[in-house]
Amino acid sequence: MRITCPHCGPRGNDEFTVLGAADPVRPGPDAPLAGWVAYVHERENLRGSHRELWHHQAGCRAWLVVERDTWTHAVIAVRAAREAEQAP
Amino acid sequence: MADLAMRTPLAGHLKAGRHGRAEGTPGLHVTERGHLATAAIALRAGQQAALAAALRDGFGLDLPQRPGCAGSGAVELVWNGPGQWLALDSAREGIGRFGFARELAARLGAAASVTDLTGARAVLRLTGPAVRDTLAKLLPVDLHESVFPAGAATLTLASHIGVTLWRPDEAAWDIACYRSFGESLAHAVVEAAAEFGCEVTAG
Amino acid sequence: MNAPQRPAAGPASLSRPEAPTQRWRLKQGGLIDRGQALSFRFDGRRMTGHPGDTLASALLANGVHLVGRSFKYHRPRGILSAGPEEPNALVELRGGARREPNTRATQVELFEGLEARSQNRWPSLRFDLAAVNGLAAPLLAAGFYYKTFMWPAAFWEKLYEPFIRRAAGLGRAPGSADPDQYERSHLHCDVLVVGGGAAGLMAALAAGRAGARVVLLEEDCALGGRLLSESESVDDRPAAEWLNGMAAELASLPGVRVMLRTSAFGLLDGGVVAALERVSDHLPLPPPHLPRQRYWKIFARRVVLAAGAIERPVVFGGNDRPGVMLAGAVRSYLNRYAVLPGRRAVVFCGGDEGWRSVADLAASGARIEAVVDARPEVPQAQAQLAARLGVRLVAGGRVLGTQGRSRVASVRFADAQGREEDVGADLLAVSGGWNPSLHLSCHLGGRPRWDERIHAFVPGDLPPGMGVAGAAGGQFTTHAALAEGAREGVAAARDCGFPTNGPDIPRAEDAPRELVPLFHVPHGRGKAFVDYQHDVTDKDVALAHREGFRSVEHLKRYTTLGMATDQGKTANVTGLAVMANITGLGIPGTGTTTARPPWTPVSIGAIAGPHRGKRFRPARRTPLHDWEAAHGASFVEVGLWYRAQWYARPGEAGWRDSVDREALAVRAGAGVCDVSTLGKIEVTGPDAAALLDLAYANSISNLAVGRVRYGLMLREDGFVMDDGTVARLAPDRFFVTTTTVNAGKVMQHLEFCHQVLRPHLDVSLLSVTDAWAQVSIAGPNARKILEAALDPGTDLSNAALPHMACTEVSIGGVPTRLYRLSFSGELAYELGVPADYGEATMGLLMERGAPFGLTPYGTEALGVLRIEKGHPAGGELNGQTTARDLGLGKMVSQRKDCIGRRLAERPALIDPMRPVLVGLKPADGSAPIRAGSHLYAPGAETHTANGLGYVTSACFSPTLGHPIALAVLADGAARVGQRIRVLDPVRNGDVEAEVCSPVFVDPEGGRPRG
Amino acid sequence: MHYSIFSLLRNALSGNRLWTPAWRDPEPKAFYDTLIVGGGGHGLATAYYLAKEHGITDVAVLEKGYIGSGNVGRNTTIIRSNYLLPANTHFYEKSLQLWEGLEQDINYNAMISQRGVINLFHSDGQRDAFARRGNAMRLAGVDAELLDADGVRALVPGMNMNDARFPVQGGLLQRRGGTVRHDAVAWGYARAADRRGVDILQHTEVTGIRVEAGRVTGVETTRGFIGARRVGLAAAGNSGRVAAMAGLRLPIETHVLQAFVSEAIKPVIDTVVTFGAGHFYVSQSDKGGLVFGGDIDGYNSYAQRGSLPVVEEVMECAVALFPAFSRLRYLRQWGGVMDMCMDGSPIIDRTPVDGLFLNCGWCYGGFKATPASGWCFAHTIATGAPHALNADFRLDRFATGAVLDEKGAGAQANLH
Ligand SMILES: Cc1cc2nc3c(=O)[nH]c(=O)nc-3n(C[C@H](O)[C@H](O)[C@H](O)COP(=O)(O)OP(=O)(O)OC[C@H]3O[C@@H](n4cnc5c(N)ncnc54)[C@H](O)[C@@H]3O)c2cc1C
Ligand SMILES: NC(=O)c1ccc[n+]([C@@H]2O[C@H](COP(=O)([O-])OP(=O)(O)OC[C@H]3O[C@@H](n4cnc5c(N)ncnc54)[C@H](O)[C@@H]3O)[C@@H](O)[C@H]2O)c1
Ligand SMILES: Cc1cc2nc3c(=O)[nH]c(=O)nc-3n(C[C@H](O)[C@H](O)[C@H](O)COP(=O)(O)O)c2cc1C
Ligand SMILES: [Zn+2]
Repeated sequence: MRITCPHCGPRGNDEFTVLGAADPVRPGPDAPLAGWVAYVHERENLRGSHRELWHHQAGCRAWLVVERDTWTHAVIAVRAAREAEQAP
Repeated sequence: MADLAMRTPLAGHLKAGRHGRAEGTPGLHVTERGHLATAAIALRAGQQAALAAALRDGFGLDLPQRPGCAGSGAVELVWNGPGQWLALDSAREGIGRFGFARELAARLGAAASVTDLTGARAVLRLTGPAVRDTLAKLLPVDLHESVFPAGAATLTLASHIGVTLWRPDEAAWDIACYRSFGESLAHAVVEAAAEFGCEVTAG
Repeated sequence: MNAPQRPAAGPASLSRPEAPTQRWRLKQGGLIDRGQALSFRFDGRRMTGHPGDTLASALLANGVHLVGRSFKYHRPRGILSAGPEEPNALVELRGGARREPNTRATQVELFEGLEARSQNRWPSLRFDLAAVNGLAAPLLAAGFYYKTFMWPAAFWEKLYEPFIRRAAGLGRAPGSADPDQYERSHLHCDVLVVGGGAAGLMAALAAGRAGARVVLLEEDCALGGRLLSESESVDDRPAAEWLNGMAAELASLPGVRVMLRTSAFGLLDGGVVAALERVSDHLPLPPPHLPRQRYWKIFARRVVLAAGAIERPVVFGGNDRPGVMLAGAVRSYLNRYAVLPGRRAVVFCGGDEGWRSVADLAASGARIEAVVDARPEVPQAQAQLAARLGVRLVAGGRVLGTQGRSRVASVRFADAQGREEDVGADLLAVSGGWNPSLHLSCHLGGRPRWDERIHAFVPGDLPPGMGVAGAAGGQFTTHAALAEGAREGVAAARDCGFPTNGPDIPRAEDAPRELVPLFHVPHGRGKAFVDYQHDVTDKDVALAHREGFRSVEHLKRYTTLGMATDQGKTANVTGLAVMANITGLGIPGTGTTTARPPWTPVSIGAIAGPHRGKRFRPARRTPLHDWEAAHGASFVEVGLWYRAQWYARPGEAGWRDSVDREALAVRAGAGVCDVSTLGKIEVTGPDAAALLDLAYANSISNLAVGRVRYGLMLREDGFVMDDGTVARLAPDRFFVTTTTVNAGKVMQHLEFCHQVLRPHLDVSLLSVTDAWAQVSIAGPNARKILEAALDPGTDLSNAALPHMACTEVSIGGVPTRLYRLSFSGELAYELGVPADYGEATMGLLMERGAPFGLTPYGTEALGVLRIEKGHPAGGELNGQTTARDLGLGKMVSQRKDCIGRRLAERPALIDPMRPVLVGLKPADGSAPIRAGSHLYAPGAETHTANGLGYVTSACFSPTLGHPIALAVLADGAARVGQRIRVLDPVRNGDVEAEVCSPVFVDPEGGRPRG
Repeated sequence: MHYSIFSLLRNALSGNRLWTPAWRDPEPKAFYDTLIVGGGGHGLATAYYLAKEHGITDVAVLEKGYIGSGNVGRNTTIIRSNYLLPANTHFYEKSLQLWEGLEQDINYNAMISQRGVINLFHSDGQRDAFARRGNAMRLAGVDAELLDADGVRALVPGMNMNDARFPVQGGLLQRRGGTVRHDAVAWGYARAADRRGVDILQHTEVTGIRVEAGRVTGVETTRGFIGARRVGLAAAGNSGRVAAMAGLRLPIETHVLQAFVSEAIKPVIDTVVTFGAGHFYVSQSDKGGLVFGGDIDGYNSYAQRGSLPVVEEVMECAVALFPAFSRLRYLRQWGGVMDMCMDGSPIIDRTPVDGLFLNCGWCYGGFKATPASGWCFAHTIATGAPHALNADFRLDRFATGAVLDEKGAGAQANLH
């Protein structure tokens, strides 16, 4: 698999580690426990286009939001997580 | 006050002399850049322009915005991730090197955080006709002139070791890793160059 | 070097006299060098061949047709093919540590001194006792083993299985470590061409001339593909001449790289092509400084698949007898290797293809006994050829069987009317059509498409970036291969930004090919093999059908069709055809199995490359490593690090002596320990404290500059992740440490917290682990030693540098950091020296510390000291413990958001009966307690449900003079002072212990503050 | 037809013409008492035990591909019960016991081979963790032995133990562990279930789950709607997708695990060996191929194939541990997609939907679980309540915190 890091260019997936789905949003500290349980554990686990968090661990060390097809393994889009989040 | 001898990261790990194929001119020359003053520069929020200006004014350096390197006199900058650079100074010596980070910090002020990394990296200088073929055995990045010209830099894995590779000029290729990995990287480089013949000179 | 050099056909007297053994060698032609003889051995018998030979061609030149035994029935087997599809001619190549089992003789280039042995036979190839299996064949039909061997149950492992295992398997693995070297390498290009036949060459030429970066891979040792084996001309020149011209031009193009002996074996996600280069396999030994093989990862923007096609055998009785050979292979042996595979031949085909062999055999002086063409109407050209050669033509015929002991002696066929007849023959050339080598087009999930025109599968939807040319796409004329190659080369170059019109297409044969489907001759004489190597017959396919294993995947798995080392290159499609015939579904309706990497088997060692033995993983060494080695340290692997474990001294009987001495030295005087491997992270920026407040369970923002705090990190699920220290060097600068093994994980986690959870924070993270040689100086004399070593003027008094404070000092002018913190429970400091000066500092400390008894200590003593103090480490931080479990519950701040706080509140994690950290000491004062033991109430039944906890760490405490341990124990606090049973059945341990506080030494904690 | 040496002989004498299909290929009925979704090992075993243990035979197994097309047909065949946590130890031990009598029970030789499973350790910390696990096993009545380096050397020849980057210090051995011929498990259960009246419906993909008033009433399939009183989900790597049809979101991610097989060679290793200093394990099949694998690829995937980094790591480990394997060749690589659970342990439970039952979360270790999983799931479906053996495999354990995290890896699916 090749992920095109927005900073470093296309790299093999051995340079990255994957955390998992990018969509779950961390609840506020006082949100009900059920929300926290869901955030940490429950996954949509899509077949098809899936947004994920990848870390360019052996490169620029950016956390990336990678949109990838879990069925074809095609990489659809890659953005730096920090920029993705900071965008207004 | 005690007088402490310094030891470069690869001292004892890089044997000077000819390795691998003994006939003909060596394909690869290796030396350690073991005496660099080294510092990390971390950009502070919103200070991009200020940092670039301070480096230009203070050192005559063009801050690489993407993977790349820049040099001016004895000072070099190598991109080391978004908002992070390695700064190297080859002019200072011995404990004088610890002044480099201090000077940087003073000149960059609020534009960046500076951390002294002197001695934290093992750095090899590679030259010779077989540099590309040697490096191809170690790392997956395209090193073709059209893609990786002088002034280019990259962060990647070489033989399972995280490295920074940059081309300060046409002839030279510098590769750095964490100091602790130095022996393994040096071994991998010399081994990969064996078929071309490899000449190691003391740095 | 790229193209075959047809050896100049000089007068015979000039070349060395032909070795008398090569009686089947043609006097002329071929791409072999008759001027040089190579001697080799097969099953001990000495023979000769020539450069340019494969082992198979050299064996045939010496009249050797019987080369192996089949998997199940141990049938005699010969050479079927001349390429990678070979199912039969598998040998053990070389010997000793270099033995290579199951090596295809058809792909082994002959070299001087080559040694090969037949395999899977006993006592000898000619007389193999296990051939009696053939008699029991009806019993041993597909899947027989699922139906028997069930009684008595215990006999399976003892009797049946060992017998089956010994009988199965082919060659023998080498008995010792592989002595050769292997390499990995990477290639980047615009256009990658797989296959150097007519199509691939044109593709490479077109793209190369356009200026693209081109790589061409050819599995064979020469360019040309089928052209090497056919008596064809290209551009009105003999094909070999044209090939030489092509090779020369490709070599002259700067952007083109041609790699011979290199197979593309897999197409992987992201378009990566994995390839294997056999650098030295054609030589007796790898030359100095060269590997045996090199594994390439190739990153190409476009791939042109020009891998050619593979001929299919036909399923008929006795089709496995040595002497039965693919018609195209016959031409390879005749034209390329100058070997006559038989003197009296029968040709069996379903189309024009086989007739080329008729012509070439005749031209080489063989007698054609008959041509059995399945077509009722044979085209005029072929009929005329038969007439001209005086060959008997059996139109609409079928071969029914073969006879002969270990080689074909006669062939039985039936004509269109069903009249049967035997003819004497020693060669039966068979052609059932060709299957495109489309494997690489399927590795990413592409499904092939059935093409009625050629009765074969062709590539279906192609993976992104791939084009197909020539026989690989089902275009079987040389002209089509050349034209499609050029077309695909042009298209690929254009896609990469190199527009071009492409080269002119050379003239070449373009005769239309006619073919009737010819897969199976039912009801023949003797066993009719579908998969030769796995001994799968047409009857097995029928049986699978009868038992309901009708889908192709069930057929494959039930009969093992296509699962041998050749992966069914010659078997899969015929197998489908036989099944499709029974079900009546037709081949497209039957479907096909999945082609997966590798295209041909790849040695495990090639992929491992140089990462083996001691170099399996890179090593990390601290700046003090050599100093430690010089001072007698034994090293232990901790993650990738080597750490000094203890320093043995003369007279010490074992490691325990050393460790006890070191630990006592710390408690009595002082010790120095290398802690450089601890993860060290510099956190800078105005929001550094805010980030650390999120990441650590306890508050960091209220830490004063110049102070250090113990920090506890949780995972988001509420369990403990890591611990360490946090030093505040400036309002916007922290220095944090992690455990050695978790350093990478913590760094990544902090980056996650920043970049993903708190992207707006202005903070930077930098690993500074390798910047510092860090040592712990611990013991009552620590301060005195430092005062003696540090540059004058440093105030180390409690007032200036209290416990849990830090400051900048210098040694020999080197800026150095000093943190007053203690893991050992003694007065202790950690000294961080820039790595370049670590070794010198160590020398200085030892010199200045000598009067105070400064003793280097290793990780074992470090472990003893921390267990004596009850500090959690590896055994306690096992990912299953919470802060509460470790007695650190109060550290989790309730006043702020931090990672892990909420889920740590889940009911099961605050259950008061959860095991918590306690200390243990042996009830009898001496019995050792071992980590991993389980805890039970004395007298309780020792089943799982009564388990109360387990021992997390244990050691002998030299300070106390008896064993101690840390454990987690249900209701632990309430049990202090009580007895507990410590069970360690895997080491026969069963002792009683007393539960105590986990802090064994200095429970008031006064010493570090002293 | 009953399988035995006699039926083999009788067939041998009559040209193997008497054999009949191993299972029928029936048309789906409009309604079944119980539907099992997924014709893998677990689904088929569940159907078998529903019929055998609970007399429930109005059952159909719905399989979208062919029987065994999922992980039961692509796993590395290892069985063992060397687990640490009591819930797992007892459950997997039940499974091992069922394996031990399986062939006679279902009249199918699945080549259960108790050749021993050894997990190597390379450090003191690993040794302590294995000791803890071995002790847990022994205290649960399961066999376990902690071997030192010499013990390991005697058991498995040909390993590089000393001159290694990570020398082998010892291993945890379970002699009753071993291998089972994977496809035979699917076929054997299918045949045995069929013989008890279960309908096995291949090429029948479930595309929807019908729920009315909080109760399941049947499933939509590619062959039409099939009604049912109870539905059990055993879709392994597709669990998340199938459960979503009933509105459930699971603590599961689907990941790919690769496996490899070498060319067949004469016997070289008699034990299942797991490396402790990298991701690699190996055994030798009866056919002679080395069957080996490593870690999951680490990213969500429904494609039954993996990528190169794992291939490389596995081969490196293979050679590091067995230097003579360097010259052997691998002939095929493939992948399977598995239901990686957030704590690495399975779920066999009811669901919030009446009549809908869930069996999932088997990660890369569910093959060995097949008999006990089927047995417990059948019990749970038949009685409406979990058996003691699967009582801890609850769906709500992530909310309560009673997680079953063998390795302490935390709530990240790809770390288990
Ligand atoms: C490479 C590999 C190696 C492994 N090695 C081992 C090992 O050595 N030991 C071990 O214990 N475990 C191992 N495992 C794990 C083990 O194979 C699985 O945990 C186990 O097989 C899962 O249960 P199953 O057999 O029921 O799954 P599967 O065989 O996957 O069955 C699930 C079935 O559900 C079907 N299905 C899915 N969706 C639908 C739908 N909508 N409609 C109808 N049918 C559907 C699928 O087609 C599939 O056939 C390994 C797994 C892999 C991939
Ligand atoms: N008459 C027929 O029915 C018939 C059938 C098939 C082929 N042909 C002849 O074959 C030729 C077709 O030319 P072509 O170029 O398409 O095929 P080719 O067979 O001539 O060349 C294909 C080349 O690809 C190489 N190769 C295959 N797989 C490889 C891999 N994975 N990695 C590296 N190399 C690999 C082979 O070694 C071979 O040299 C023509 O000469 C044609 O006449 C004829
Ligand atoms: C234990 C085991 C052993 C296998 N042995 C072989 C083998 O000897 N030859 C072979 O071609 N495939 C072998 N396979 C792999 C199968 O051919 C196939 O790749 C696998 O079952 C996955 O199916 P798929 O490739 O059709 O997707 C084996 C698979 C398993 C699970
Ligand atoms: Zn990057």
